[in-house]
This record gives sequence, structure tokens and C-alpha cells, in this order.
Amino acid sequence: MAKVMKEVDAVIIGLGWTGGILAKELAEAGMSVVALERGTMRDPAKDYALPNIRDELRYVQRHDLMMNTARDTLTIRNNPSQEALPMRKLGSFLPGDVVGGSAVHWSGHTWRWTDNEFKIRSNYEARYGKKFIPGDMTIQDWGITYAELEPYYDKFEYTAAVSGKAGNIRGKIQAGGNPFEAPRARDYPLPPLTPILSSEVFSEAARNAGYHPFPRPSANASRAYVNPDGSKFGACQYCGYCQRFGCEANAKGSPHMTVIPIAMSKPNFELRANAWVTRIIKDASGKRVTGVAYTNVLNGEEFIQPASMVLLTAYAINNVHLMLLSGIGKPYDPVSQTGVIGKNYCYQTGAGATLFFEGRNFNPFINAGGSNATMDDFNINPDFDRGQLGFVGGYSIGAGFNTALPIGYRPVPRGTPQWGTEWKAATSKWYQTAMNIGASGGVMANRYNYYDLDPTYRNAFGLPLMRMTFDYKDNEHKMGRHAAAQINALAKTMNPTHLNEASARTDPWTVVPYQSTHNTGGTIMGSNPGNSALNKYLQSWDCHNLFVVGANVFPHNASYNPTGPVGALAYWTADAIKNRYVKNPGMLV
Amino acid sequence: MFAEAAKNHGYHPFPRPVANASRAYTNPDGSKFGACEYCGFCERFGCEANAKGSPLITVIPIAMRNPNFELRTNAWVTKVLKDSSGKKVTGVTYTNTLNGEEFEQPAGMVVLTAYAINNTHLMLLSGIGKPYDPVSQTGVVGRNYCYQTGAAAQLFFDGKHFNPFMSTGGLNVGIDDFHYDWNFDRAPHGFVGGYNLAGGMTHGRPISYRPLPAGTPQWGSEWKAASAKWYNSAMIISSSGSVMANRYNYFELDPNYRNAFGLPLMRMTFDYKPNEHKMGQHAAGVINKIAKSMNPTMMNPAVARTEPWSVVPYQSTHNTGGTIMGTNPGNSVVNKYLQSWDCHNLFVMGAGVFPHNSAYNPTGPVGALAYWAADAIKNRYLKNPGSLV
Amino acid sequence: MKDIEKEGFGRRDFLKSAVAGGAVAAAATAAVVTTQPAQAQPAGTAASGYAYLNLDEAAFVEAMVDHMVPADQYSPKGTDMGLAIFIDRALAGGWGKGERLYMQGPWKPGVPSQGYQLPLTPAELYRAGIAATNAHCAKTYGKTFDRLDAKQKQEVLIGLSSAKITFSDGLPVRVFWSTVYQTVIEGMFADPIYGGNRDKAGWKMIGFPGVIATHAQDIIKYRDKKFPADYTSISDMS
Amino acid sequence: MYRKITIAAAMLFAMGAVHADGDAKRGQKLFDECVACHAPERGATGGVGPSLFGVIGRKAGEVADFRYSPAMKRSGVTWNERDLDAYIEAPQKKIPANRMPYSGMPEARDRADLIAYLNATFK
Repeated sequence: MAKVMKEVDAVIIGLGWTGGILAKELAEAGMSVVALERGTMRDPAKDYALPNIRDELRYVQRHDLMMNTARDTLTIRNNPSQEALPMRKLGSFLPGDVVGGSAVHWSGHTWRWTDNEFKIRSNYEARYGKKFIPGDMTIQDWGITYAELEPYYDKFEYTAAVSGKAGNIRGKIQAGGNPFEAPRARDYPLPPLTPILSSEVFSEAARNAGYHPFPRPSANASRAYVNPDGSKFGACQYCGYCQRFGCEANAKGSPHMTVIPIAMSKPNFELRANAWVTRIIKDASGKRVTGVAYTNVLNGEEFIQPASMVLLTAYAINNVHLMLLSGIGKPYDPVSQTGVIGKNYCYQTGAGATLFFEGRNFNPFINAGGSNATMDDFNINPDFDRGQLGFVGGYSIGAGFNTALPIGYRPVPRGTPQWGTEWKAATSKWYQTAMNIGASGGVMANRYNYYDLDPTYRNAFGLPLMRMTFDYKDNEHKMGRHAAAQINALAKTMNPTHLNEASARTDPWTVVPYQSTHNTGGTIMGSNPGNSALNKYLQSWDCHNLFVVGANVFPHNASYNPTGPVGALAYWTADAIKNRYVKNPGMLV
Repeated sequence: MFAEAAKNHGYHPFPRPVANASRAYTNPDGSKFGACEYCGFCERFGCEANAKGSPLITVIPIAMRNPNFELRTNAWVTKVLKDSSGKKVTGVTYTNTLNGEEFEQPAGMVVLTAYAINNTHLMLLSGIGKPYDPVSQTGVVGRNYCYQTGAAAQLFFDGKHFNPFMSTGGLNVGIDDFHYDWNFDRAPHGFVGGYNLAGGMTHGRPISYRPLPAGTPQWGSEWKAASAKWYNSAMIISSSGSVMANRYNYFELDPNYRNAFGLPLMRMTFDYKPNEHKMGQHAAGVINKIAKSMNPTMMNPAVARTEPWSVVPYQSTHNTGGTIMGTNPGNSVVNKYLQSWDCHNLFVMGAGVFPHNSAYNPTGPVGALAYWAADAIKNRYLKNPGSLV
Repeated sequence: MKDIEKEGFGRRDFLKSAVAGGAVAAAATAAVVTTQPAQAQPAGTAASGYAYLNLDEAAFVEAMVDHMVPADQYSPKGTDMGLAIFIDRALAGGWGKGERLYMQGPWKPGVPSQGYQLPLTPAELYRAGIAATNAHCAKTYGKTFDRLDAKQKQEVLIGLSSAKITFSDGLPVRVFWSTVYQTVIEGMFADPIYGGNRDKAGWKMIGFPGVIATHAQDIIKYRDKKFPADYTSISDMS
Repeated sequence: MYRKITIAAAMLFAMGAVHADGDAKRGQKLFDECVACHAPERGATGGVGPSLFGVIGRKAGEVADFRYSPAMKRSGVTWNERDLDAYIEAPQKKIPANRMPYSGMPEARDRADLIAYLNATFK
């Protein structure tokens, strides 16, 4: 029989960025809060200290900070007619598995998603006509506006020490920033990172071609910084060990050195690590949740944590899984196109070229998580006309390095043999003299890209695995081909000695190589319970005291990295709870 | 030393018979054995000197030289297939564990020789024979699971050099006076079965064998001193006792847990019963008596196993029963020729056929019964396929 | 003789290289000329002796890594870089035992986009793959892989990497090859604490400086200039 | 001849700057670069770096509850102002293979002001 713990005002499932922000905000508002994190507690001074953090084999190849697929994973397939099989080891995406979640090992890219995304369907129907959006493309407006979210973007950027250059402050275009961005109240908290040679060479070529390159905004502190909550950041060391690693210099904006310690300093907050939540419990009416069931993974003991409010913040994939396991909301069925839980799963597409410049020294091992220049001319640039191109959404093109560690990165011209002296000569010659130009493209929601529970396979707790059905559709192939063409054209203007040309991803999506940890959708937000799982305050239409925060609320995925809106929405939901929900518990919409 | 002490007590010590070739040897099939090197790395290890009697160096190579024999490794059998009547088996399904591919191997006859535990599991998974139910005491598959019990004393002789690292799999002397000597009157002791005693070395491998007087601390200089002092000057007198079958010791399929093929795990329900406790106490008494008579410097006395059986420490790999042989289908799974009462073209070997476990190690009868069944198949079954009883 | 064997490389290689005057340090890599003087191999940096590989498998791995990573001006040969020791330890350790693999059936080959679907841990896959490759070599050349000449070894590796060779026991060649190739690359470029990349030879080959990596001042200072790497590994700082 | 003198003079001046009184107030602002790892409170523990109380004149690697790198413990350095200045300028040059994740403070005047702040505050 599970041991029942003392009831609290709020229980938080998963302590990454979203869980950390809500823990701080609600604990500071005096609420009694328990956070349950399945991972372990790690301390930067001990776990991320030099020299052991500089271990590519352990942290990149062996996924030390990531989800352990022996315990829990997904089954995957490309379409509903295929039999889904387990993702037996990590590859395409790498969810985190420690206190601080994926935000410990992320690179820090932080974007503001604008009304281009929030009103995507009405924008496209107004400009290109209803029939431009294919029947199976199930994109929909989000039910929120950029103006509503702007102050919360600002709050997240200033908390996470984002370095960048504003392009539009209150309508005035700023030189060096992104001219197409929506108006900001003020600049980024920190100036952009020192540009590296590869991003400068790209920017020059882009400018000559009439595009508008700008430094990618990223939560790597370009200078020492103290954020509004008093959390202290060291300056980024451009160590080249950012992606997949914890930051030893406290320079990367992560919850474990900002919001989580503040929450933990409050007596009314308690963190229980090694606590794996297996179910959210509903009351008899099914209209409210009463708490969660979890297992202490140190000894297998089971507990019930009663709470008057449940906050599901356990990374996009796990959030959807827990909703399905707990039977909250109607599971989505692609055939009848009914139900909402699991609907609109989206991912990221892209293309990349490698340019080789005999004699140049790019020193690729010197980089920060955000050491790139990028451009939005094929993304939120209003003049980018999709009429003839026939695809929805856009992509950004960028260059620079986020990692160049040698097990994973040894660029050689195509056709170089895989071993032997000729291979060693090419590897030695081109490691320092190559650079990449890559595109990151959005993925539009589709009727046949969705989550549900797998009928066969189970996790270490005997619970069904979640099944992911996903493939790139025609829209993404068209966008990818367009992006590859632009990249190759731009690359040629830089006349490299060799060029490995970019090509669109038109083969079926494969789980094997790493591509991106931007898994979005599954419990999407929206304006009515018929087409969404959550309202604009990320409150469940089914149980008003359940809030679900993470990229799983996105009705589609854009070219931008998801953490900007994810952080902003966490603050937005925290405000809605503090200022309105607790005073008058019930539906906020 | 043990033999001498046993003799003084009027017991009858004799060297334990064991399949470690004391001299180079060629067996009747022409398989060649080297002489045992007394290397001390016998049980748990493969034998580098070809001195240990294993199928790997005797019967298997002979079979493989035969063109009509084929060995498929990495082949995991998941089911024995029955025909529609359920009276005959038609072959097996198995998975190639190199790539997960599934195969069906049809056969005129199926012989189940996959170790006692796996044989019972496969019968249960394949639904051959009625599973045993302890409440109604009906059904036979899974019935009469037995194990091994025992007790042991450690004797410390200051200054003696036993050189424990020089040993074979069975370098001990045993006595059967409390096992096969029918004059051993069990009446006053109230237990069925018996035990044999043995003195000598099992092995000297240091991670697991560092004999220490009870109460020695577990770390620090005192511990180190004791380990250095007693490693070479301690010996063991141990007993191996039989376990009688019991209504509540049995196998069945587990309702919750599954193996890597998604098939239900087998559930083992077992504990020592009063019969084993009494026998254990008797054995401990005799061990301690003999041990004291050898007046060791110090001694850790033998104690009977009366705690619930625990899966944790190694005790023995003598798991018997589950597919027991017998005289009628009502109380057994296979007849005297190890032929399934349910399907006459299915034979089941191994210690799983033992209705109970004795003090002796099981491989003697297991080997003999294999030859016995082989003869029955060759000489009678093939000529006239059908029940041999 | 026994104590000497304990230091330095694998038994056989120790004798050869000791005679040849430490080929390891003398190799002047094209990327960066190392200034250290030619030293004898520091004792005890990599214990010889294998924890997982049996005699056949050790011979296979040593022959393979020396063929794929020959001694030249870029780096010493594979075994001298400790690649065989790295592979052995990786296979004997948690990764080799499949500690993070989802190993529940049922087992289906699936389609390539569904990734790894074998009921084998990396160590089991390696063992089965070496046996199958040696069987192929015995059938095709009459001897095991390690006894082939360079041309024959090249043919076998091309056969494995292109999956033109198929194994009769059903083991998929492509999966075996990608696991083998991964371990060779990891052995060359992982930190030397794992047994490979001995004396940071892999890093020196490409000019990867290693673990200190506090580069805030270096972006401008070394813009488009060769970075004077002082190769440092985890053990150098521990 | 002329060239040699000016170089020597420059060297002297640079050396001299170290001892001239830096501007401690400006030094406090510069300490922002260090505070993320070196907590300013006396006896603070658990940070990425050790507490800097009493650092001036202390032998390197001496704070009891901090896990120093072997390089730091073996360095034999005593934190007088000259060694502290050299270390802050280029940590890996002064004590190679130490564990401080900081690339250095290039400007001599900044270092002088920072050291003045350390002198004034962490005595």
C-alpha cells in the first residue's frame, strides 16, 4: 500500500526550467510546494568541476546527464501502418535526467516566438488563401499573442543571462540585431558573445548577398552578470564543452544555479529527488486532480502526494506520457480525428553544408553554446513570399560552432576513405580549416504525427511505453530543398576549397543520429477544448487544478529553439496561478 | 585430517567421486583428458587442461562430426508446439538472438534438455501437462520442487599449511554414515532423508574465501592481520543434506513479471521445512563433534539453516523437480523413460525429473538417465512410436 | 621478464617498440609540431592484459586497429595508441554490458529508421561479429583475419563497411561494423583515462588542445592563427 | 641601445603598477567576474571556488574544506600581490593544469584595482 504524504498546495512533477520557475514563483508567493524529480541532485562545484566535466565520451557518447532508455523510452514508427518498435538507445533526441533537466546540458539558444507562430493559420489563410494549407496539416492558432507574452520573455531572458543584440526596441530598428523581430521593451541583459571567425565569415557573405545576419541570442553570459533574483553568473570561457555538459563556470543560464536554489531556500518548498511520478490521480468526478503517485527509485517504495494543484513540468515527452497514463483528456485518434492528448506532435528539420578552406584556422574547439551568427530572411521576414514555394513555415540559416569535440566532429570532404593513412591525413588537414552553414526549419503539425500508448512494450515500472508516430511530410521536404539551395548558393559565394553540399532531409525520419531535442506538441494549448488540451494559461480543460508547462503545449514547431517561449509561458502561468487561480480556483477561461 | 578424525569416531570416510581426471585418460568414445592440475579454479570456470568431464570435450564434438547433426547457437527456444490433438508435439519455435528473427523447427521428436529450471518453464509456457496447484493438489507440472540444505564448520589450526589454492572441484573426503547407511535410525530424530559430511578444501580464491574466526572486525589492521594469519590455516567440514518434496514448494508462471521475450517469468515458491531444520541440526551436531575432536586452535561451529531460504548467498545449483518422473500420469509428468505422459514424442531430461532431492549431487543420475532414455528411444520408441509404458 | 611486461603496452608490442626507440613520441604531426622530447613510454599509463577479449578476439582487434590506424607521420599505430585496450575496457564495462539499452522483447528487425533492434549488448554483438568475420575469413582466405596480409584485411574491412559481406548466422553486418567503427573513433579521441588516445596522440593529430579550454581571450588573440596547443588530459589535471 | 632601455623601463613601470594603490572601489565592480564562484561572505563553502578571505599572503591551496587541483597544491605559491597579479592575468600560464575555469584579466590596471579591493575587503 503506498504511503500517503501530507497534503500541500502544489506538487511539481519534474524540476527543469519550467518546474524550477514555478517552484520559485509559487514558493515565493507563500504556497506549500513539493517538487518530485526522477533524476538525482547534482552540484556544479562537485559534478561539473574541471577536469572531469571535460569528458566527451562520458557526457556526449554515453549520455551521462540524459534519460536512461533501459528504464523508460518510447516506441517509434514513421506512419500508422508500421509496427512501432522501442527506441532501445538514445539518438535523435536527448531529454535530461537530473535536477535541472535538459537545461543543464542545453546550448542556451533563447528566441522569442512571435505572432508569426501564434496566429499561423489565420496569417496564412489571410495571405495565401484557405486552400494553401493542405487538408492533413492540422496547424491552428495558439490563443495567445506576442504582446501578452513580451514581459514574460523579458523576465526569462534577464533570469537566464541571455547575451544578444536587440533588432527592434519599441518599433525602432537597431543596427546589428534581427530587423524582423517583434518589438522588444528593452535590449538583452548582456551584449552578444564575442563572434568567432566562422560566424564572421558567414555574416560577411550573407550581408554581401543582401541578407540580414545577426548574433544568435543565447543564455551564455558574455560577461559576469548578477540577475534580478541575485543569481551570480561567471563569464563564458568559450570552452567548447557546452552542449551535453553542465557549466563549471556558472556562465550558462540553467535552473540549478538560478531559480531552483531560490526555491530551496524557502521553508515551504521541498525537493524530493529520485522520485519517479507514475500517475496523476483524479477525483471521482474526473473534473479535478487530487495529487500524484510516485516511486522512490532508491528502494522502490511507493508514495501518494496529495495536492490541491498539480503542475506537470517533466519535459514535453514525459508530460504527454503522464497525461495518457493518468487518463486525463481524450486520447487523439488520427483516423476519426477525435481526442486531443497526443495530437500535433512536431519535431525539427534542417539541412547543412560543410565548407573547407585550405589554410584557414577556424579553431573550432573555441566556442560557446551560442557562438553563431544567423539570419531570418527565410523565416519571419514578412517579404519572404511562400506563394510559389508552396510550403508553410520558415527556416533560419546560421554558421559558427556550438561543439567541435573530436569523437563527434571530424569534417572531411565527401569520398574520403573511412580509415588508413589517407583518412588520417584528411582528418588532420581539415579539422581546423572547415566550417558549417546550417538551416533549422520548423515542422508543421500533421494528422498522422502524434503520440499514443504502445500496446506491447512496457517501462521499468510495468507501465506502457508511449508510442511516437512521426515523419517529415511534403511541406518539410519542400522547405528543406529550398533551404539547401540557399545554403549552397551562399556557400559558393565564399568560394571554399571544397564544399560538402547541403541536401534536404527527404528520407524517412530516423531515430539513429542526433538531430534535435525539440519535441513539441502532444498536449497543445488552444482557444477551445475541442481542439486543444489546455487553455491559454496552460490549464487543463478537463481538470482546472492541473497545469501542464513545456514545449508540449506548442500546436506546431517553428525554426526557433523552444526554450524562450517555454520559459516565458512558465512565468505567464505562474502569474495566472498567483494572481487569479489561487484567489478563485476554477477555469481561468 | 578429517578422514582420521572420522575413523576415530567409527565412521567410514572415503574419497568423494568427482569428474576431475586424476590421471590423463581416454574415455571409451576416444575423448582425451589431461590430468587435473589442482589449479583451484574449478567450479565457475572452464577447464584449460581438458581434465574436467564436460560435454564440451566429450559427446558434443562427436555429435558435431556427424553430418546429420546440426548445432545452432544463439537460438532461444520460446515454445514447444503441440498438434491440434494435444497428444503429440510437432516441433519448437525459437528466436535467433543475433537479430531477433523467429523460426519454427518441425521435428518427429522433441527432447527437452535445457536444465531443470528451464525445462519446467518451457513446459508451462507451452501448456504441456496440467500445471500444479498446491491448494487443490491437482496438476503435475511444477510439482515437487526441491533444493539442497547443509551446514558447515570452519576449523582454524594455528601454524598449519592447508594451501587452499591447490584444489580441484571435489578434493574432499566424505562419509555416508548419516545418509545411505540404512542402519542410521531416523526414528529418534524425526526426519526423512539424510546428509553426507565432507572435510577438505573447496577452493582458495581470495575474493570469496578468507576464513576468519567469528567476531573478527570487517576492516582495519586487526582484520588484515586475521586474514593474513588464517587464510592458509583453516579447513572446512560441511554437510550436504537432502530436501524432501513438499506440497508448498513448487514452480508456476508469474502473473506480473516477464522476460526479455515478453513471456511470463517462472515463479519459484520454496522454503526449508521442519524436516530440513531437524536434519540440519543433527548434521551440525555431528560436524561440531568431529571438529572438536580435532582440537583446532579456534572454530566457527556449524549452525543449521533454519532461517527462510534466501536467494542472496550462493548455496547450490541443485534445483530438482518440476517435471518429475513416476509410475502414473496422475502423480508425475514423465514416465520411467522420461517420456511425457501427455505427448509420447516429447522426452524431458535433467534433475527436473527427480521427485525429491538427495544429499548427493544430481549429475550422476542425470547423466545415467540421459543414456537410459537414449537407449529406450533408439531401441524401442523409434521402431514403434508410442507410449513406452 | 614478467614484471617488465606489466608496464607499457600489450606484451608483444612492448618488446618491439622498446627496441625501435619509442616511435610514439618521435612522430611529428603535420598539424602541430610537439615540442616534448622523445620520452620512453611512461610506466603504468595503460595496464596491459585484457578483461573481456579472448585470445582470438584480442588478435582480431589488434590487427584491425593497426590496419585502420597505421603508424605514419600523423600518429602511432592503433595498438600503440591503446585502441585495443580502450575497446576491451569499453566492452567489459557498463557500455559493453548494455546498461542503458532497452532489452525487452518482443524482438523485430524493424526498418533502418527504427534504429538498433538486436537482442544483443554491444559486448555480445562484438563477440558474435568477430566470430562471424573470422568464419568468413577462414572460408575465403583459409585463415583468421589477424593472419591476413594488408590487401586481404582491406578487402574484408571494405566488405564489412559496405555490407557486401553477409554473415550466415543472421547477424546484420552493418550494425556490427558501425559499432566497431564507433569504438575505434572513440578510442582515438576519448580522454586517455579510458585507455586509448595514449599520450594524447589522437588530439595531437588534429590539434585538439584538450581539457583546460578556458578560451575567452583566445578568440581574438588567435583569430585565423594556429592555436599553440599544450595538450592536457583529465589525468594531467587530476 | 635606445630600444633596450625603453623596454626595461616599461617592464619596471608594469611591475611598479602592481604596488601602486589600485582603486579598490573600481576593484569591487571587477570582482563581479569572480563572485559567481568565489562567494564574498567569510567562510563561504560549496562554491565552485574557495572563499577568498585572507587570501593575500596565504599559501596557495590552503583553505581546508576546498578540493584544490594537485597543480595548485603543489604550486608552492604564496599569494603576494606580484604572484596574484600574474595568476589573475593568465591562470594557466602561472599555475598550469589548475582547475579555475577563468581565462584571465588582461588589463594590468584592472588587476591592480581588483587586488586593491581584495586587500581592502578580504583581510
